[in-house]
Amino acid sequence: MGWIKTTFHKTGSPRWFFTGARPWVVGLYVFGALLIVVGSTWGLGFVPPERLQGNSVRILFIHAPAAHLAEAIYVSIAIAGFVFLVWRMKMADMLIQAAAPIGFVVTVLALATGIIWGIPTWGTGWVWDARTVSTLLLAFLFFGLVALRQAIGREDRASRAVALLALVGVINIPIIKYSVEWFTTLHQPPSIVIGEKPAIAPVFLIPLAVNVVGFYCFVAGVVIAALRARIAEREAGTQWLRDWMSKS
Amino acid sequence: MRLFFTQFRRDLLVAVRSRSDAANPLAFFVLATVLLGLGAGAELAPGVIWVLALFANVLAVEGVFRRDDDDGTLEQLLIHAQPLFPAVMGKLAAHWALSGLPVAVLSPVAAIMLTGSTTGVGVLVLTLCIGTPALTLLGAIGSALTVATGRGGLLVAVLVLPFYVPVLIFGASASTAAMLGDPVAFQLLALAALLAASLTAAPFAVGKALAISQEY
Amino acid sequence: MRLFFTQFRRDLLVAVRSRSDAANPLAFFVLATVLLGLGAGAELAPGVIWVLALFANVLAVEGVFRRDDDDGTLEQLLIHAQPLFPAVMGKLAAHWALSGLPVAVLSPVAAIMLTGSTTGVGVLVLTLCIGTPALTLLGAIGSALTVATGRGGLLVAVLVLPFYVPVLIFGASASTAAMLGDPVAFQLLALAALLAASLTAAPFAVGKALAISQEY
Amino acid sequence: MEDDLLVAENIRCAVGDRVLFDELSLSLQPGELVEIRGPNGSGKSTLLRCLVGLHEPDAGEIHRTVDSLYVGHRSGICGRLTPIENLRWLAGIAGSNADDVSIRAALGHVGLGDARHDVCDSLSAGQQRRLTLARLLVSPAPLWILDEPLTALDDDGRDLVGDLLTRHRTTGGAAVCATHQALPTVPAGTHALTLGS
Amino acid sequence: MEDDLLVAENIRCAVGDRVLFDELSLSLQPGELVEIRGPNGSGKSTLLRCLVGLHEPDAGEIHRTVDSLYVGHRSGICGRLTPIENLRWLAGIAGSNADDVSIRAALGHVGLGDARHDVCDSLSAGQQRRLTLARLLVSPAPLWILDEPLTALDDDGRDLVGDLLTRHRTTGGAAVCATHQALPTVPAGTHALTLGS
Ligand code: HEM
Ligand SMILES: Nc1ncnc2c1ncn2[C@@H]1O[C@H](COP(=O)(O)OP(=O)(O)OP(=O)(O)O)[C@@H](O)[C@H]1O
Ligand SMILES: Nc1ncnc2c1ncn2[C@@H]1O[C@H](COP(=O)(O)OP(=O)(O)OP(=O)(O)O)[C@@H](O)[C@H]1O
Ligand SMILES: [Mg+2]
Ligand SMILES: [Mg+2]
Repeated sequence: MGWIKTTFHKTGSPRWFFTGARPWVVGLYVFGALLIVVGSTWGLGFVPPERLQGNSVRILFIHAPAAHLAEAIYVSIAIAGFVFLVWRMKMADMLIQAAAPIGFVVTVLALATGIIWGIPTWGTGWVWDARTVSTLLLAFLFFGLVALRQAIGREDRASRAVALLALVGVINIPIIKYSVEWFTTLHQPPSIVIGEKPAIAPVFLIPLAVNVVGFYCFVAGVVIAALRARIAEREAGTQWLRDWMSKS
Repeated sequence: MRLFFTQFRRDLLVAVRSRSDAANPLAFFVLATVLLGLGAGAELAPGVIWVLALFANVLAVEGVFRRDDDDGTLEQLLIHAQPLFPAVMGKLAAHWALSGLPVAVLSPVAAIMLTGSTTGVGVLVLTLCIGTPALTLLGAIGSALTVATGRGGLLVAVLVLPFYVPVLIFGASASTAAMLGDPVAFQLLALAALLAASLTAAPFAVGKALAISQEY
Repeated sequence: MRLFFTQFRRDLLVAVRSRSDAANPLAFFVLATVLLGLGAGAELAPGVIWVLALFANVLAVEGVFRRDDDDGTLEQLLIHAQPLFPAVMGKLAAHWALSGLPVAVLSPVAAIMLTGSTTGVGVLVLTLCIGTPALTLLGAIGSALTVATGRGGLLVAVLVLPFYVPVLIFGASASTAAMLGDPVAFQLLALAALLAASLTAAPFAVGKALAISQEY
Repeated sequence: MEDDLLVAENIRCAVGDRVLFDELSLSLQPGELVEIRGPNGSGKSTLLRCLVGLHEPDAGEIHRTVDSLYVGHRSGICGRLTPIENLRWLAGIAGSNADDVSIRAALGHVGLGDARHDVCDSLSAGQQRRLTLARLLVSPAPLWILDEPLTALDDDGRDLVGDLLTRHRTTGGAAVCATHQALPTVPAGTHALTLGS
Repeated sequence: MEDDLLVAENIRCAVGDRVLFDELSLSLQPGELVEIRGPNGSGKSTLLRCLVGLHEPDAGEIHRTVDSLYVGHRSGICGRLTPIENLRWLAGIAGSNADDVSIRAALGHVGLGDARHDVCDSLSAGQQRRLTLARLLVSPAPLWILDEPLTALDDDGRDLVGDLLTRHRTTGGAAVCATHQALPTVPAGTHALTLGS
């Protein structure tokens, strides 16, 4: 069990993270970019046009990874919120701060690609169903985290308020999920059912999986880089940072 | 209970003193009904009334702590009210009595104006009576979180939107179902569950957020 | 002009400082779209979008003088700005640039979300661009009148509703007509006339109301 | 010591990089008055907010054993209510059992007897400050934390603050007081603490 | 007289039934300072608001021939902006042509040199009052109307107000000043006006 404690403390130390994580950023960038290039070229260039949707299906390779990733980012933020409120770990706060805007962008990307995709396939950019609505709400949750922090301004106070919001937000996630799903079943079902996993042919699935992993890695790289930037900002003037700067 | 009633009575009194403020959520509700009737014209779904009630509620709740923060009475409340919980509840109860309740009472009129029908109006009122206190409680969290910003306003609405949506969904779908003559028990249960959940969780989140708001 | 730009720049700066505030009328617009879409579900008339834009505008304008009154900068403005007229215009211009304008720009998205169609979207944007400044000007009168009460809020909306109605009617009917492919020239002219009228009358009414607000 | 009403140990507050105070210790016994002095922006108000629990110090600990009353830069008065209503509310949340008679007496004592039914928004700056003093009379607490209590008061008001403090201390109370002006009466047991010099 | 900067003739203000002042006349010539005194609630602030044109007296007339600067109970500072931005705005609407150099000099003079890029919300009570004094430096006007300018200021701040007033008066300015505390320097040409006694 000792190693858990050590890891916890180490990850909690901005200094350890800052110095240790640099190779990771580069690695994740390179690896993620590589996968995205492979997956996208494959998906965009070599996958046959879909029977019903034609070439518009190709946007799937951006849309689906973005949508999955957005959810994953929120879950990590909520965990960080809990950690910050309970243990007052500064790193957790900085993670929220670094990841929230990125989460927002990724969610907007999922929404935008969904809308673009919807225009040829559904004949309209928007339908009111469980997936679209919960994605939209996710965007609002991210936006709220960013907006609240900006609005409060003062760092300590903002950190705690934002962590509280992130935590209360996560209680909300299952509630949203269920209510929104019931809501569609209470109404008439949407006229076009979005493709579900089994319905996707392997030709689509493999490049999609490659792209999903690529997105995850690349965005993880972005988040870590943003986190390091935050650390550099907050720890500016400390001795270890100055030492490190002069070394590198 | 003493704390609850002290705060409840005070807040009602403040509202009565500023008479038009007290009438405001209601006035907004009426006004929005009129504007929607004018702008949209055609017959609207009963869900629209739920949306209007929700707006009236959130627009009122966003400022529930602001004036108290400006004049320093919030400071005093945090120092003296031990525990804070009943005082917060008293505040929110007074607030709901002046925003959610009158809107629920008046909603049949709006329903008739906008949908042109009286079917299911009873269920509409019932859902509003269960749903609006939940909205007030949830909205208060956002309001408390933004006290420190000195603004609130629409930021509150944006922060708590994801929390409102479940309430809205069940409330609106129950009202729609009632109008069509469908069963509504499930939605009512869900609404009650949401109310119970917010009654337990919200006051503590609000208290915590208020304490944070006084630091800098 | 110097007064206009001094005030315009300051108010933009204040809004930028409180970044999320600046995004708020827009956020409300998006939020209202979402809630209506959820609550009402069915396809809605384009007039509803006009109603939403109107709400976003009035809810933003109601507080346009409040903070300035609280901190005493309004006092200073009244003492120093001679004439008051350009400074008030600068204030309202900054306000509109952050509330009416972005809503007009984003209205196509809301139109697609709520009505599921893109016909007549151009006219919708055009009517909003002409109509929302008129709303801001009219709303500012109500806002200025209620400064002294220390409240405003929904009271403003109630006070200026009668002034909004004409703007809403022409705006909404033009948007609806455009969606159906009918001619809209008359409504657009009427909107332009309303804008011209409020441009001439409103700043003076606002100035007068502000001066009164400082007396007791 | 045993009968300390308040003990602050090695507390520290900083704004950004600037340390307002550090390793500051303070304890208050019945009858004591600590006067906090220091130039503008030196952290007096911040210290008082720490003592009363509104602000959390960055380091150090504060033990409060008794109830306290706080009069800060913000008045804590609702402008829509009358002085009587304001005091009634405060007595309610502070759990003191002041009745209307004692509230009225307190208002008379601070010179607001005539204004007791006006809404507070229409009181002058000094009258509002006097109302904050009336709070000290209606909900008795052994510890007073006062932030510039002389603000906006006339000469008579200043004497009033002096009297209140003296009476409070002779009945076993203690006070911490941030001020720029000399407090009217300075009996034995007064310590001065100067920040930021 | 010809060079009167301000003349008030027989003005009268009442709140409800209570007459605050009546038949009050006042004129100000360059170099003069009128100190308004009186107990809390006697109408000092109301008189000043009349003089500067914010409040209309119930009777009598006020002639203003020159620009005036007013520092009231409310600060006139936007808490979201920095001191520099606040002063820049004020110079803009007052039509003075203060550039950034003189604004910075004014801030340095009132002791806010270091805080000039903080938003005003995060300034202490006294620092905010100091910013209101900086206004007096950036947009020069022959007439100053000051309502309790010493509020929340430390000793150094009080001397600053004294200096400012003296300099203003020797360069042909005049001032009306409501105050409860004695103003630091009282050269010749100072009149006292006591209300409500
Ligand atoms: C604005 C509109 C849209 C939104 C907000 C949206 C949202 C989402 C979300 C949240 C997911 C991830 C689901 C999960 O985690 O299991 C997803 C996946 C997906 N979406 Fe969309 N979507 C939109 C439009 C569309 C359209 C128009 C299509 C095609 C007709 C589409 C097809 C898909 C497919 C095929 C997947 C992958 C399925 C999977 O991985 O389980 N989406 N979308
Ligand atoms: N906004 C207001 N509305 C109604 N009455 C007011 C208002 N402000 C002040 N008054 C009344 O006018 C009277 C004089 O107030 P004023 O503020 O001029 O007093 P003051 O001499 O400045 O007192 P202080 O020394 O406390 O600042 C007060 O008794 C008060 O009741
Ligand atoms: N709300 C706030 N947010 C951020 N910083 C603040 C805030 N309030 C005060 N400060 C900072 O803390 C420092 C100390 O402020 P504080 O109010 O404690 O001073 P003070 O000694 O009470 O001064 P004064 O005599 O002017 O009242 C100030 O320099 C200010 O910059
Ligand atoms: Mg202070
Ligand atoms: Mg006064």
